[in-house]
Amino acid sequence: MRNAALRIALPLVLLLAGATSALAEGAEADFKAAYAAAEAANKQAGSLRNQWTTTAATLAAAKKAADAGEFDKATASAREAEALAKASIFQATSEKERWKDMEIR
Amino acid sequence: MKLRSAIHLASAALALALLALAASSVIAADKVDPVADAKAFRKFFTDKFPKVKLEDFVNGPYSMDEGLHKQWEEKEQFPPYEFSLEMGKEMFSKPFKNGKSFEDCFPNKGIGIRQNYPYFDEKEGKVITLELALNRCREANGEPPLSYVRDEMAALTAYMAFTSRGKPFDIKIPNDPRALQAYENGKEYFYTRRGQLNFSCATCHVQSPGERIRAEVLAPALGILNAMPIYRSEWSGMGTTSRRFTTCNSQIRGVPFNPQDDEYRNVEYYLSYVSNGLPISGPGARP
Amino acid sequence: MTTTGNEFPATRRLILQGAGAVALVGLGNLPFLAPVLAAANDKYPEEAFKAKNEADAIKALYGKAAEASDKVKMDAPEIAENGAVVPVAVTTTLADVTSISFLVHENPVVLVASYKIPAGTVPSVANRIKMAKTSNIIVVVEAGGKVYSATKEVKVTVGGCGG
Amino acid sequence: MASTIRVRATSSGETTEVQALIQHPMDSGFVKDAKGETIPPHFIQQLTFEYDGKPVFSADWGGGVSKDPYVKFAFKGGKKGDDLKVSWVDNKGATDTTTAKIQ
Repeated sequence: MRNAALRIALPLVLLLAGATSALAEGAEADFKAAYAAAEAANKQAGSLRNQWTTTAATLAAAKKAADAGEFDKATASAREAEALAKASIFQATSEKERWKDMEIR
Repeated sequence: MKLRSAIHLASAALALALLALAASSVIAADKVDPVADAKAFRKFFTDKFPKVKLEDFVNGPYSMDEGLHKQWEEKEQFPPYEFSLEMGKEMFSKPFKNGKSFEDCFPNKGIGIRQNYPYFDEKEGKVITLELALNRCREANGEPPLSYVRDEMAALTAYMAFTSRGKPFDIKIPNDPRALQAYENGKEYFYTRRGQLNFSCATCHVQSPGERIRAEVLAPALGILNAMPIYRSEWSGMGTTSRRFTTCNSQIRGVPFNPQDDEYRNVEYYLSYVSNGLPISGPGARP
Repeated sequence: MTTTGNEFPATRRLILQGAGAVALVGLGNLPFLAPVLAAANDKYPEEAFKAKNEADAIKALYGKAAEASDKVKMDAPEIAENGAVVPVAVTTTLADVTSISFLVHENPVVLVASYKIPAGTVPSVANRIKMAKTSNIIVVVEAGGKVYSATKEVKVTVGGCGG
Repeated sequence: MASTIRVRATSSGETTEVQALIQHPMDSGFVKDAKGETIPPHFIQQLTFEYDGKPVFSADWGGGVSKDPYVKFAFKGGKKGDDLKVSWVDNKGATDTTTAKIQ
């Protein structure tokens, strides 16, 4: 009985352990990808001389969550940072022409 | 949600921009004409605030609000920038290690010349602000540069402004395409929306002067630099033009540039030029 | 970026130098300073500055409660341009004024300043005070052994893209 | 180096109006710095104006008085050219004193 139980339980445990670590690795990889994308977008915003403070703050929050092992939260923050950076790029690009609408003439 | 508010702002701004576009019926004016700009700029403000005398625009929010004006008069009885002014006066003539002083770097020993800055240096092809000139003077004499946003720099410019009070801004654009370009770049910077709040300099200081943003009455862009540097109660201390620009940027959630980067020098050039003729009133005291 | 710092290093330096200067001539200064401060007041009213509400502070200062009087005139803004610097002045037509004090209801320390008015000094004071938030300002005048007050609300709002 | 005290005393013949501005942080002890640490209290506690050997005005201050404090008052008498002595002491025991000429 005991042996049989072990025989079933052990592989199960191994399997589970393997699955969670694979999951964790997947989450970390997701985070890394999301963070890299956000950083790249923010860098582009920087080359357009139009970074937002909120992008930097959200990137920092992502890094902090990742350091604490909370990869889901970190990935969400990184994606938000990327969206912010992209919005700042959009702003910089569209303002290249639109600023003239504001001008006093 | 931060992002959502950004999108809201962006769409609101877009709507505004479309409105503006429709209203101004798209005047095609690609030729840079600083003289016409300055005239239109001044007219915009004098039309918007017919009761404010032209020379009073240099007093910023105090020219727009009676309650504030009274508090200002009380402050000016013994203005909070007095200590800074005194420190600046002392620093200005104090010899560097090599025996020279700031006096040796400026025409007329630095007295009564604030209204000529910034100027366009045709040799270098760039705009030279007073703050930059002060640090260059130090470096030319083997002294380390001062922080552009701290008290010592504010004290020096306070003293230089004080000795120039009442003199009208006299910014020149030499006949050099690079000067015109610097001016135009400054203008673009002034009107370009940035930061997550999607504000340009003009959003606050052209469209809304005299109005309160949260509690503060916004200063009109016309004459805004004439009062620099300023003692702000908000800061409990003095601030240079550099400090004003960088904090404006972070307040609208934009990452500020380094003080005296091209953008800031150019926008100072533009803003000073369109305030030509208005008197230097610095150092100023502001809420 | 260090653009939003509130410090004013010059202040500190000046004060330290002031203190140093006093220390250098220390002995020479003491006989002069001590009698001035002693004659002026003798004692700093610690208790009044610890009071949590204006009634306690007034009691600690004057030993009695204040009554409202329209002979105490306060000049303060409706809206303070900044809570850090609120100009407030008081003047009175009351005779034999011996003291004038300023209190702010919502401040963590309600008593802000208390002035002694010797005979021959005009019963009128202007100063600049801090207010933590919108609050009543209470000015108290001690005259002829009685204590009078006037109250005014001043709105305080801070922040934003101003200046 | 300059004094921490600036005084303007002007005689109108009958009265002398006095304005003073003092350079002092006046930290109340309730404010936090950029790092979130409380700035310890540091404020002037007593300020005295003396004319002709007698105090004409004196202040007891708490941390609720503004940074770089300002005060204005007036006293009867006071001749042009006479001295007005001003001194302060803060909660850390630092002190400064100056003498101004009435104008």
